[in-house]
Parts: sequence; C-alpha cells; structure tokens
Amino acid sequence: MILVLEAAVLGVLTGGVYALMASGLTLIFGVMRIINVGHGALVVLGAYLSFVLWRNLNIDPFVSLVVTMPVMFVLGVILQVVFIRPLKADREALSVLVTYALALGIEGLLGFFFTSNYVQITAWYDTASFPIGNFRITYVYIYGFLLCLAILGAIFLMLYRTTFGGAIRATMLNRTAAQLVGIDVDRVSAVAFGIGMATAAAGGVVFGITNTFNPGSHYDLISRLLTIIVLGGLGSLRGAIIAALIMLVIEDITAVLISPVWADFVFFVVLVVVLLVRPQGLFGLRVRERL
Amino acid sequence: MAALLELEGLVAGYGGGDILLGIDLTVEEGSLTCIVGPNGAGKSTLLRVVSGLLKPTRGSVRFRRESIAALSPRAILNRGIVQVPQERSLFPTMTVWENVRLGAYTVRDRGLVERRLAAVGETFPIVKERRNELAASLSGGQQKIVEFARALMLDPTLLILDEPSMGLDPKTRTTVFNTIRSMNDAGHTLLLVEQNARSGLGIATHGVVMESGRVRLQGPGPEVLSNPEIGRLYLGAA
Amino acid sequence: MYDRRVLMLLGLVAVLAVALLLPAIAPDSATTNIAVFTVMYVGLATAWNIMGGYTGYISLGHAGFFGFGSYALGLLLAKLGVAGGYEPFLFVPVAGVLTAVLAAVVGWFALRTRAATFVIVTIAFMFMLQLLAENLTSLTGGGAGLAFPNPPWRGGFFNIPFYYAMLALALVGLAASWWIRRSKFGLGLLAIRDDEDKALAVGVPAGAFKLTAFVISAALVGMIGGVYGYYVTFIYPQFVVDPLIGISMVLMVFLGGLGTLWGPVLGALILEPAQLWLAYNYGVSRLYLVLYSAVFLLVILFMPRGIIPSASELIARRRARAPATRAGATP
Amino acid sequence: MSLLQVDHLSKRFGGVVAVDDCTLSIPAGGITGLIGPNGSGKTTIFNLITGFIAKDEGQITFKSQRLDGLGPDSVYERGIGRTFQLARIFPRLTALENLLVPIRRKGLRALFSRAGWSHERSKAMEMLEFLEIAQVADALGGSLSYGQRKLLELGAVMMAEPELVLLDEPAGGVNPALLERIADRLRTLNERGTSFLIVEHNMSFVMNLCSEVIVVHRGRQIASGKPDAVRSDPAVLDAYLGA
Amino acid sequence: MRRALIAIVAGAGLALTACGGGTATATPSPGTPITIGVSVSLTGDFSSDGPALVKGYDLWAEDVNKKGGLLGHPVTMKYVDDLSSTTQVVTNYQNLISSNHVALVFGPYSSLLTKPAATVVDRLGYAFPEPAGGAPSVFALNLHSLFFVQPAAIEDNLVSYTNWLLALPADQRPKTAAYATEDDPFTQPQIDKARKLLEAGGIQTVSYKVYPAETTDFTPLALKVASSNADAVILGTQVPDAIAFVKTFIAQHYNPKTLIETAGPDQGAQYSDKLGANTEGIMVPAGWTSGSQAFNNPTFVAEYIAKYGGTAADISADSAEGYSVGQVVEQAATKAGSIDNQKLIDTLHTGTYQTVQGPMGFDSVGRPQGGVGVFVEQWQNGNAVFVYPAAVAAAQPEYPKHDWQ
Repeated sequence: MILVLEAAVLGVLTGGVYALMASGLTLIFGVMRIINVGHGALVVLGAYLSFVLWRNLNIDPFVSLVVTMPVMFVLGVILQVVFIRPLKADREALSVLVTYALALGIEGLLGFFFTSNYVQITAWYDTASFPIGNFRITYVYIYGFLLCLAILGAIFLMLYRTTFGGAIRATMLNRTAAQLVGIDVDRVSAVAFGIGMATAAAGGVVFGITNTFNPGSHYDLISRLLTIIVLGGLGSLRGAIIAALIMLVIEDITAVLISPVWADFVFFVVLVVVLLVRPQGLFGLRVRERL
Repeated sequence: MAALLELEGLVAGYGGGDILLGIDLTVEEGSLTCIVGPNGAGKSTLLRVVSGLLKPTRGSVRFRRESIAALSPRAILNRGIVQVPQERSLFPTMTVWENVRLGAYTVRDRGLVERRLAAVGETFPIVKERRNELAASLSGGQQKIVEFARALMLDPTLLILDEPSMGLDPKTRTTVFNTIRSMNDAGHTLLLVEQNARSGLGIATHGVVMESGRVRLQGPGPEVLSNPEIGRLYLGAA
Repeated sequence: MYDRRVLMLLGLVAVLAVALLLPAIAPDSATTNIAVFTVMYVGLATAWNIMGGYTGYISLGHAGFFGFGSYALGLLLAKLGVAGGYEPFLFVPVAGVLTAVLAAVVGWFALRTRAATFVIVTIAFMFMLQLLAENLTSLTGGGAGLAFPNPPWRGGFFNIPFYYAMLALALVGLAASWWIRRSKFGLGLLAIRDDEDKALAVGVPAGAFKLTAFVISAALVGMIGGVYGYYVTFIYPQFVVDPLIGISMVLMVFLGGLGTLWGPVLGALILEPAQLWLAYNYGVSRLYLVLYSAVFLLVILFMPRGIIPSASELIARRRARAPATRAGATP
Repeated sequence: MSLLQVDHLSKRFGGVVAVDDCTLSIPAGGITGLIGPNGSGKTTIFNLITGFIAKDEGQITFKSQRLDGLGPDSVYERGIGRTFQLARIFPRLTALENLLVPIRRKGLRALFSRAGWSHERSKAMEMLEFLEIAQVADALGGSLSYGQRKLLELGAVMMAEPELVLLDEPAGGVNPALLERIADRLRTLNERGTSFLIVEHNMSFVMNLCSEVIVVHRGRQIASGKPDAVRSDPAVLDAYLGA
Repeated sequence: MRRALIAIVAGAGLALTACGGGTATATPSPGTPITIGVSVSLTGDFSSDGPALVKGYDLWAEDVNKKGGLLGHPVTMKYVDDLSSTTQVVTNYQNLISSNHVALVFGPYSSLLTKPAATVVDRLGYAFPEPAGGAPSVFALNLHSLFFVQPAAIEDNLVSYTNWLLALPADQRPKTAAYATEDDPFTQPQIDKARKLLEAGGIQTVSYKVYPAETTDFTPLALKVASSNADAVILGTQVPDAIAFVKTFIAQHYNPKTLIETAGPDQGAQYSDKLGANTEGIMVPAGWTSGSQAFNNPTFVAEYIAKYGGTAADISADSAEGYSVGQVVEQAATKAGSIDNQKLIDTLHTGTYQTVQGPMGFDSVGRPQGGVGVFVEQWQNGNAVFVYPAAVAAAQPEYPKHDWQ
C-alpha cells in the first residue's frame, strides 16, 4: 500500500514534466492543427543543449534554461517559418511527415556531434533526497516539478493575462474570426511553435537529469506525448496537463502493483478505453462528425 | 455628404460564372446603407469583394477615392473597413471583455484602447454588465451586440454588418436593429446586408435591393420598402 | 492514344522482365539482399497506399501489422514444427488471414476517429502490439526474440527464394491496388478521401469500405512481415514492430504520389536502396540521417503531391499549352 | 399517397429550435418546392431526412418504410438522393468517375460491384451528354467551373436512379443561361419518373418549375399549395420580408 | 502465351543464378592488403557499446600491421553502422562479403544482432569470430562457423559471483536477494541462472522483475527493489539502467550488502562519469580487467592509453573483447598458415588460443571451452579490479559494500 502511495507521488512528480512537454505539443496543435511528431526530438535537443552548458561551462542545468529556452524559442520560430508555413494543401498529413523528417535530422545532427552514447546530466540534487515517512523523494523531482509548475503558470498567465496570449487563444478557437480582428495568425503560429520549443527545452532539462538519453531517445518520448495529448483532447492545455498526471500515476502504480512490463501497455489501454467512450478525448471539443 | 465607398460597374464571381453582373453603388459618409435581396442575389459576393477576399473581374471599388480592389484583406482592414460576419465569430470560451478587447488587437496605443473600451462599454451596457462571462453563455442577440462592440474597438470608418438578424427571434431582432440604429446615430457609417427587408430597410437611410447580381431598386430605406416591386423581386415574377 | 498504351504495356513488360530476371543479372548476395528489401518495400508501400492513399486515412501504425504477421508466421512454423525450406512460404497466407482478423478489430475501433486522432490511435495500437510481443514472453520469447527455421540454402542462392516470395507479394499487392483503383469499391474509397460526407450522400457505405481497405492493406503488410521474419531468421519486438518501418512506407508513398498506382512503387524503388546505401556508406559518420531528412524536407516542400502527380501535371500542362498556342496562331 | 411523409419532426441545436414539430408531405411524381426565408430550417430538414443529423422527435416515412436511424448511405440505398447547397463533387476524381461513385447496394455486393466498364460507363457518358458536359468527362472535378459542378452533382446523384432527389439550391450561384438548362433537365428527369424536392431562393425558378410549393418558417410549415396561391399568401410575404 | 513466356524467363533466371550463385571466398595472394569487415552499432540501442568495440578492433589491427600484417597481409578495418537493427545487420554482412569482398568478418555487438548476422555469415561460408553474442540462443543456432570470444558462455557469467556469495561465512551471507533484469538474451539468462543457484544455496528471493529493454524511466523499478530491502541486489542491466538503478538507490539511501550488475560497471569511464565516488563497492562479472596479467594484456592497456588517452580504469571490457577477437584470428591464421575462411573455421575448432581475456578454445557450435571463466570485478578506489576468485584477485572483495556517499 505504501508502495502504491510512493508510486502515486512519483507519478505526479514525473507527470508534471510530461505535462510541460505535452502542453507545448498541444498548444502547437491547437494553434496550427498540426501534429508535431518532432516534439520528442526537440525535447532531446533541449536536453543536449543543457548538457553541453553543464559539461563544458559547468552551468547548473536549471540555470542553463535562461539560455536554452530563448535559443529554442528562436529555433522554433525559424522552423515554423521555414518548414511548416509553406505547407498549404493537405497540411495535416504533410506536417506529420515534415516534423518527422525534422526529428530525423535533429537525431542525425545530435548523433554527429555527441555520438550516440547515453549521457545524463548530473547535479547534486539528482541523488540527494529527503524523507517522507520511510520513503525518500529526490530533490530533482521536486525541483523539476516546481519548474514545470512555474513554466506552466507562466504560460497560463501569458495566455490569460496578455493581449498576445488572447490572440493565441483566439487563433485556437476560431482562426477566421481571429484574422477578422486583425490578428496575424501566421505570426501567432510561429510564436506558438517557439513557445512549444521553449517548453520542450525546459522539459528536456528535467528529462535529461532524471533519465539517461541519447539522440534516439525521442521515439519513446513522442509516443507517450502523443498519447497524452490525445487522451487530454487535442488542443486542450488543461486536458494535456491532467492527462499527463493521470497517465504517469497509472503507469507507476501499474509498475509496482502488477509489473513494470505492463506499465507502458496500460498507458495505451487507458487511451483506447477513453477514446471508445469519448472519441474527442477528456477535454476535447466534440468535432462535428458529419457535414 | 461625401461618398465613402463607390462601386462602379462591378463584375465578379467564382471560377465559372459571374455572380455580380455590374453593380453601381455608393455609400455616403454617415449613412446607414442597407442592401436587401433574396438569397443568391449576390449580396455576400459583394461583401467579399469589398473586404478584399474576392478580386473583381471588372469594375472598380474605391474607398475615399482610392482604389482598393487589389488590396489584401489586411490592408483593407487597416484602411478602416471592418466587417462583422454573418456567422457567429466570438471566441466562445473567452470572456465578453476579452472578446471586445481583442477587437483593438492591432491598436498599439494602450491608452487609446482603454478609452475605446470605456466608450464601447457606455454604448453597449451589456459589455460591461456581463464582462466576465464567457461569450458562449450569451444569447444569440447578445452575442451579435458584443460583436458590434468588438468591431467598434477599431473605430472603423465603415462598418459592414453581414445579415445581423440571422437566426434571431423577433424581439431580439428589434434590440439588435435598435442598436444598429443608435450606432448610426452616434456617427458611424454602416453598410448593412440583410435578408429581413422590413427590419433592414426600416432603419436605413439608403436602401438598395439586389436581385440576380444587379441593383434593382434604390432610394431612402422606407421608400424602397413601400415600393410594390419589392415583393415581386422576392417571390419571383408572376 | 493507342501508341501510348502500347508503349506503357511494353514498359511494364520490360520492368517485369527485369524484376523477374534480376537474380540472374546480378546474382551476388549484396545485390539480391538489397533487392529483397526494396521489393519488400514496394509491397509495403503499395499495401499502405490502399488504405492511406485511396481513403486519405493516414495510418502510422502499419508496422504493427508487419510485426504481427511476422510473429504469426514464426509461431505457426514453430508450433507446427515446419522445417526450413520452401514449405514455410505456404503458411504466409495463413499469417495474412490472421493479420486480417486483427486488422478488422483494430480498424473497427480506430476508424471511429478521423484525421489527427486516427493517426495517433494507429500509433498507439502499434506500440500496444510491440509491448504485447515483448511481454507475452512464453508465447513470443519476449526480448530474446523468436527464431524461424533456418533454410538449408547456402551462399548467394539463399536470397533468391525470398526475392521471389517478396516479388510475388508485391505483385499481389499491385494487382489488388490496380483492381481496387478500377473498381467501384476503389472509386468509393477515393470519394471518401475527397469528401466523406458527400460520399455517404451518394450511397457509399463509408464505414464498410474503409474497414475493408484497412483489412486488405493490413493483411498484405502482415504477409510481407511474415516473409521478412523468415528471411532475417530472428525477429525481435522492437525490430519488427518498428515505427521506422511504418513511417518508411508512408514516406515512400508520399514521395511517389499518394493514391496513385505506381507512386508507391517508384517511391520504394528510390528510397529503400537510397536508405540502405546511405546507411551503409555514411552510417558511420551518422550524417546519413541528416541527408535522409534533408531529401524528405525538399521533396515535401517542393513536390508536396509526390513525383508521379507532379510529373503528370507538368506533362498535362505542356500538352495543354501546345494545342492552345496552335489554335491561337490560326484565328 | 405521399412518397415521403414527415411527421412532427423536431430538432434543436443547443437552445435553438431549428425544426419545430414540422409535418410535410411530398407527393410522388412531382417537383415540390420547399421555400422559406433564410434560417427557416430548410437545410436542417434535408439533413434530417437524409440521415446526416439525428432527429430529436418525429418520424420520417419513405414509401411506407420508416427511415429512422439510418445513415446517409442507407438512406440513399432506399432511394433518396440529395445535393448540397454549395455543389459538392469529388475534386480529385474525373467528371466521369464522379458519376460512377454512387452506389445503391450493401455489403459484399457493394464491394464487388465492378464499375461495369461497359454498361455503367456508357450510362454515365449518356448522363454527361444529357447535361451537356460530356466535353469535360476526363477533367478533374476540381478543375470544373461552378456551373459544371452543379450539373455534375446533379448527374451523379441521378446515376443510381433514386426515386426522390432533394436539391439544395440548384439555382444558387448559377448564371441565367445555365439556369434554363438546369430547369429543363430537371423537368425531363421528372418526366422520366424521379420526384424532386427543391430548396431554392430563386423564386421565378421555383415558381416556374414546381407543381407544388411548401413554405416553412421558423422550422414549421406555414403554407403549401400551387405556386400562384402561395405567392399571394400574405403570411408568406410577411415571412420573407420580416415582421 | 504471355504467362508461359514469363515462366520460361523466370525459370531461366533461376537456373542462371543457380550456376553463378555461391560466393566462393577467394584467398588473396600473399602480401596484398586485406580488409576485415565489421558491422557495429553506432546508432540505436547498442550505440554506447559499438564504439568501444571499434577501439579494440582498431588497436589490434594497428598491432598486427606493426608486425607486418596478418600472415603478411596489411589489415584495414571496414566498419559499417547497423543502426542496432536486424535488417541493417543482415544487409551489412552481405554487403561486406559479396560487395566489398572483405577477406574476413568480425562480429557485431550484442547477442540480439549476432543471431541474424551469424546465419548470414555462415551461409556465405565465412568464419564468424564474435565478441559479444554469447546467449544460449546463439549456440542453439548450431553454427559451425561461429566462435564466441569470451572466457565463458554468458549464461554462466554470474556463477563466479554466486560461488563467492555462497562461500561467505553463514552469519555474513545475505539472507535475501532482489533481482531485476532487462528482457534481453544477454542479461536474462545470467540472472535466471544466478537466482537458481542462490535459491539452491538458501538465499531467499524477495523480488524478481523482468522489464522491457525499451524502458527509460527505471525509478519505479528501482523503488520496488529498494522497498524489498534485500541484502543482495542482482541486476541484469546494460549501461543506462545500470546507472539509473544506482542513482535511485542512492536517493533512497538504500544500501544493500552487495550489488552486482551484469553490464555497466565494466564500461570504464562511461559508467564512473555518472556516478563518481559512488561506484565504490559495485560489482560486475568480467572476464577481463585492466589489471589482469593475461596474455599481452599489459601491452594492450598501455597501447590503449597511448592511443585514446585516459586511464586504465576508463577502458571498457568491450574493447578488450574486440581486441581478443583479433588475437584469436591472428593465432588461428598462423596455425593454419592461411586466412582462408574454411581453413580458419577448421583450425578454430581445435586447440587453445591466448587472449587478453585469458586462454580459450571452442566447441563445435562456438561455445568457449577451457577458458578461465568469468570473474568478479569490483570498483575499489576508482578502479575496477578482480576480487574473486583468489587466484586472479588483485584485491580483497569489499563486503558488505560501502554505504553511498
């Protein structure tokens, strides 16, 4: 029983990181109606950027976000303008391929510069822990969770308290009407992609401290992130966050209760069951099925 | 009164045939011009041309003497021609206040935005009263009025309303048309496209009846409405 | 018009002859090996196109069916104690039938969704299959892999039966694709791709048609997966239910031309040898992935509809321009 | 005996009542007009009849059989075809192929029915010639003009020989010359045995073509009868010009 | 008519191929340079081991060339990446042999890839000395051309460790043991055998978990092990999970009396980089250690450091295993007086060969024979050293293990 509780706590803490990564992905979908299959690769890229700063300049990985998030934001804007914006016809299908190609390209470049050895970012807080009962929580999970809360909070503030945030939400809700009030939806899309990348960078740091990773780590990440955003309802930020927490808690509890081998499987089963009942996901708006 | 918008010999259509077959029309500054006509008469096509979404095949579109036929929708918006579309265009899960504020999205001057917000709040009490409610929770007529308020945030030179009465019950319709009227009284130039001829022409300073891509009747609103010809235009020649 | 048909037919016969005689022309096992994989992808891309290209429902999870077919055949052979040789090929259609049954269940569920959700649901199914292959250790051998009977053939001859098996499946796929494209069923699929609601309005039973296309497509992929497993002799969950296999067939179809008969063939003929060659020659420098992705981005950005539609459009435009100018010259 | 009988049909979208206890009767063998001001629920009635949206209440009977709960494809199979307000054709199929799509068979028979290259094809060519668009038989639907699309959509829906066809604004966005042709072809098709129910705003088109006109307003029938009678009904004019 | 034509054409094709088929390995004339082909995992799941293997192969090639080449043939190594994928590994060996016409081939990394690769190499008539495919299922292939160049089949890797544990005085001996292993043909057989032996020796199993090789978040698993509070922890790991488990144990302040991991701690700097001083006391089964005095090992270590830098502790066992493959082939070639693959195969099945991992011979399916076996290595003071059995031990085993720092 205690073990289940521990697993649940751990699930919430790691779920926070996935919530952050998934929020960027679902934001991109909401604004542009594209699935960014390259999101996992961008998380890994973010992890590598922090890894370099940590290894070569000895910068604390959390501090390095001051550099990596802006860099990734700019990169995101560039990627959007160069690769996503030109897609006109059939953008839903083509964007999957384009972002997949980007993922492969990033994987290749990372492999070229860093080889494909597994690396991990280390910091004093990745093994230091404090006790809760007879269970100990590592500081990195707490810090990571707090970081995710802070960034998610900032995103929500931006979305709900600033004019530009309003423009992003407006674009998500009704693209045509947004254009009507003079919102430059192309610009909004580019910025949204940038924000998605910045959150990927932040998620990448926590991922990089709590997991060993190599350039190929993105496949596993993206399959989870996609499951999370579909479960939450495509384009719903709230849904993505809640789904991430639910998924990771269920996964970790399954791991201790039944067996770790079935944990991932349960992850997908939950998705299938939810979709059977609610094809639009937990918080998705029902898309009109016909006409 | 000076001519604000002038259409001359306008011919336009999609792909195959032309829908507009030579339109001559002038919208005077300060007027409330109302275009009515049966569906398929070409009213929506006309609006698409004015807002820059459709390029005319022939003829000219001038706004304050400048030809705007070749301009992009954004450029036309920047010149002060703002449109409230036929379908609901509020952002449903944003508050009324957020919706209205977004109307001035392109305005950089914060003070100006605040002043306009205040003014719009005065003109449309509902915007203030229900400022923190989600747009989706408003009734159809209330949503229409919020859309007007949002459009006014840009202080448009010409405000185009596309079928504002669509889907509204008679009582709400009256409120909406009263609001339109008062906007005109407050000095806004309005171009109204309406299916409901009686409501539209009833308040219009200038009425226009279109049919099959042509202007069939025009004159002061109430006069056009009382023209016996209008029934025939709607229900077809005997 | 007649000339063109004859030319096309001759071209077809020539291509077929080269395909059939390839092992004689280039018998070394390096070449035949590449040929096995290339023809394998011709079949996979063609099969995927029957669903993805014709109906417009993009499945990124077909690798699941590939892997399932592979395991189905491997387990059949193991349970029945079939020895290596030509006999295992006889069980390939059984693997196909089993895959079809699975696809019917998966399809029934997945086809309740459209567009983006469908894409992700297919991915989820693929990973579920992969995890099942990993976790049902007593059946599949889990991560230790599943062994196929070792065929008795030696040397360069070894690849040849597999080449012809793959070729036969690719031809079956092409025949199915050709038949579907010309049948009322196929027209219904294309109609669904263009406008599903309109298709319903003219009586196309979209649900049944989509499911049928999905099942046909999956069954072909499953059979090819079976032969693949026999060819590499050892299969592991992560290598037969490999997202890369799933995405490769999609990329090939897009490169050649979505929804066309020959597009997938062309895409596979270009991409698979290129991929094997790039990986073989530039794999060590790891830049091959970058090259691969660059090729892709270029194709999608500059030829979003694929080679065959883009080329035929170009030809059609030329042809249209030629008589027009002639007509203009004589008033 | 009516071909299509709609009884007490209702449909609400959120709080808005689109169709309100509507009862209609469409006679066999005629061309019936369904008119009414914008937003009066005509298209919703079409969508309810053809199974695109589910009704809240009421029943729909076609040839004495209930159509309840049938999907659009099954409704078509029973013999009711429809067109859309903005002509919908399959843009990436050729005009000829567009005509070969419609199908009135179910199950395996639908799967294995060949697009009978000889018979059905020649039938499709005949249809194209009948509509005078045979010259674009091999052109992609997407490259056709709007008028050609309108004709093509009509031709396609006729291919499987439905008993009743619901036309949503056949004259919308069509130039006068073409309008004549459409009216003429509809008459011919009607003479050959197909009944039509037409939603249309072009009144002269409706009045000239229809044997009977039904007027709906706010989701229910307010008048019906011969075109002249309907035209002179003050309630109808009020509905149109607004109260 | 056309069908008949096609049949004839196809038949002719097959017949032609049958005549022309078969890749005879041509023996190069003396003194000409030869190429040895290897498929290694430079990308994908095994990409952390691939490069270490390459270092060992390269070092050997350099050595043999300094001595004038392999039987006088200057040696060039050709590496191709297999992306850690079975499709590519099958392609690679066929290409190496029939397209690049390499004279010899060496094995790739992991049992997983060795299996499909071995069948290809075998049917093309080449010898297949390989450093990293020692799972029982590899030998179940019954290939006469395969030679596993490690001191023992990997199934027995932990036997030395269990012997040591069971030899401890009864009052010190662990009472309970927790096991967790990747579902992989390399790791799981080792763990299962160890479990069987320890249970027979009276050590109670309190936790046994098999997890998918694809797992990336090992924390729940590690928590499970930690919560069992077992005295002995025996893990079937590769590098990433080997590190992750230890980190969680540190975080949980869980200090088992003994901890052994099947792979990871033997990977030198790749492992110690991540754990620093906390490597202290961790054990790993190893056939090789940098401090071993086996045949030529001191030279190997010295040359390695000269070429790649670092310290002896940084050298991965993979490199030593790669080097050993070269040594075995070199001796077999000398013995056979030829580098003809068939002759090498015949020769390798007889006699004993000296390697940096000690002496070894091969049975008819390539299982190593007569080797010194696999020992227990333990990190002590920043170096991995042999601690058991006493005959090879450079230090006393540290037991119970130090608490985490």
